[in-house]
Amino acid sequence: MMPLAFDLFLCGLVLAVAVAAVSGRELFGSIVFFIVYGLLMALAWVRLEAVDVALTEAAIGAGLTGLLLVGASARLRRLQAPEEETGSRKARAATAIACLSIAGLIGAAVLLLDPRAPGLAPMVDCSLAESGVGNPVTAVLLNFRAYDTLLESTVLLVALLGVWSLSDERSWGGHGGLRQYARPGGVLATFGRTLPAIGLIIGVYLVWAGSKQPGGAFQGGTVLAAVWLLMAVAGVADAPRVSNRLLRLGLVAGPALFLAIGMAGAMAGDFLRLPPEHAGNLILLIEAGLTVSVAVTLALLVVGPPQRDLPHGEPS
Amino acid sequence: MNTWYLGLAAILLLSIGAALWRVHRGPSAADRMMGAQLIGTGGVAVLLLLAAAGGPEAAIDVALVLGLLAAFASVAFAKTATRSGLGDPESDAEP
Amino acid sequence: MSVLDLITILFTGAGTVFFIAGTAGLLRFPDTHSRLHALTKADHLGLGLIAVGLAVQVASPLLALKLLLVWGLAVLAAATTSQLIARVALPPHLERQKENAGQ
Amino acid sequence: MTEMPVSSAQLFGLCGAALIGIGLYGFIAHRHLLRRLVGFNVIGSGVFLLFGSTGYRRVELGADPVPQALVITGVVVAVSATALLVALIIRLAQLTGSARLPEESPGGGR
Repeated sequence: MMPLAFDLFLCGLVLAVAVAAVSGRELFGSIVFFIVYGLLMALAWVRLEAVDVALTEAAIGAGLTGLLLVGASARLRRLQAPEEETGSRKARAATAIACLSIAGLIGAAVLLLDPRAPGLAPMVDCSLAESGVGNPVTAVLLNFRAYDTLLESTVLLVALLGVWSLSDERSWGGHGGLRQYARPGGVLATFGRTLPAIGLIIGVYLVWAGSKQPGGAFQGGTVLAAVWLLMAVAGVADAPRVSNRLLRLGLVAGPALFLAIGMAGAMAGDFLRLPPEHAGNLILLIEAGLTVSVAVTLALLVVGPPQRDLPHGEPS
Repeated sequence: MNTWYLGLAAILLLSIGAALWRVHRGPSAADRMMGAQLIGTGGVAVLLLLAAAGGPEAAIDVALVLGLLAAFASVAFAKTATRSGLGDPESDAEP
Repeated sequence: MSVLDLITILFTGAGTVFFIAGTAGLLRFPDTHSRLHALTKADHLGLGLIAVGLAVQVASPLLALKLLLVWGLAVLAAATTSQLIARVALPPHLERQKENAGQ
Repeated sequence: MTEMPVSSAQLFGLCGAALIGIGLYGFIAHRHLLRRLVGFNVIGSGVFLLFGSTGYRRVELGADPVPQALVITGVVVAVSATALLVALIIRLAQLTGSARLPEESPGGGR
């Protein structure tokens, strides 16, 4: 009884926060609610025993999304983009009713699902021994459905190209984002120097743990990206120039390594098939590459298009 | 023991729900951010309790990640409150 | 019930009480800075007591260390953000003291 | 748990369905593109939660790893799409001075 009551309460909280995030009158409040929403989602995933997802959600929701949206709302305010509210009361009511009925239909579909369906868990368990890792989620990500993961890492790169293509011509080759400042010896600078060491350990730990227990390249990479962003924000390290060779190598290392191993499999007969006797080591190798690429790509995505370094750092 | 942990976790959720009111009301952006900060710490505590209450042990790792990143949104917010958006709220000197 | 269980119940219960007190302060106190004062109690003491209460129960010392690391991170985060938020929320007539205080 | 009128999996599934509706409302009802982006993300996480809950129907078998893996992929792709959209919105605001689509601005765009 108690667990169900807890879940019921958690769901209620999630829904309340979601409503506040989409319907609040003020943009900043809505963004803060969305950050809280990410945190509650991480709790929900833990309740569903999907700790791998919870780790991803925690790292992205609490770290990256907050940084991204808070920064975006401030820049829009500086650009004096007016914040207005809109739509007649009637139109909003009609929209609400339509959305409510869609949610109702999907909810009915949820209740119609066979509650005893075993899903794919037994199948994964059967083949887990030959996947090379002990964490079934990592096995699915990097072995059984490696296709998805390979394409996903490519999607990240494409998104980054999209962001970079928004810089104007004169800024091309500049630093991602503008140079940040922190008072030397101040709280911000101290925080920016203390936390990265711990963050580095936690990020690497998550990747290393990912073969046996929840964790992996995406979780670890996201944590590392967030730590790097913190260093940039605290003025400890400038974001590198986008023309930096080493940076570009980091961006493609993971997908390239992944693809190379996949092609080697193709030579042996089957694209992306990992031979069971080497699977464990190969997965570790791919994960190491992916961690670097995911970390660098996500960090640069959040930093935004390259900017010309302005003499006084005033945003254009 | 599990019931005790889960009960405490539920009480903490309740207090998170109450803190939402401060995020909603503000009045200043700093107030909203403080509400989010308290909710973040509360979430970490709930995760620790869930791990203890027979939940997945790796929930502690989630708490670890949340704790690590707990200050990020507030730091970003403090930055944006400076004149150029790139400075340090502790100092008027700008880059 | 063993002594350890009693300690756990005592510590986790007290931690929760601090959380509730912190939330009540956040809701009831009249201005931003006094609310901040309430908030840091929950961060430091609330989570700390809960972490200690749970740490005496776990089997491996590594896990206990992890619990304390979680608390340490929260303290670091709370100390940093409360300082930064306090600066941001500084009323305009105190703005000029910033430079002096910053030295 | 099986004697309960709803299981935890169904509960979170219903929650996901409601989130899709809430997010859709935010996506349609707002003109400000950043607000729409928040709505878009709520829809996405609703879909993820619904999908993830289907993998938790047989608790005794453990959580199904396949939906989990796909959701992890989805969450990371969603954040990269969000970052791209944020960059687009800021660029639009730099060019037009408004964070709305030109055809939805009061003056019909500048």
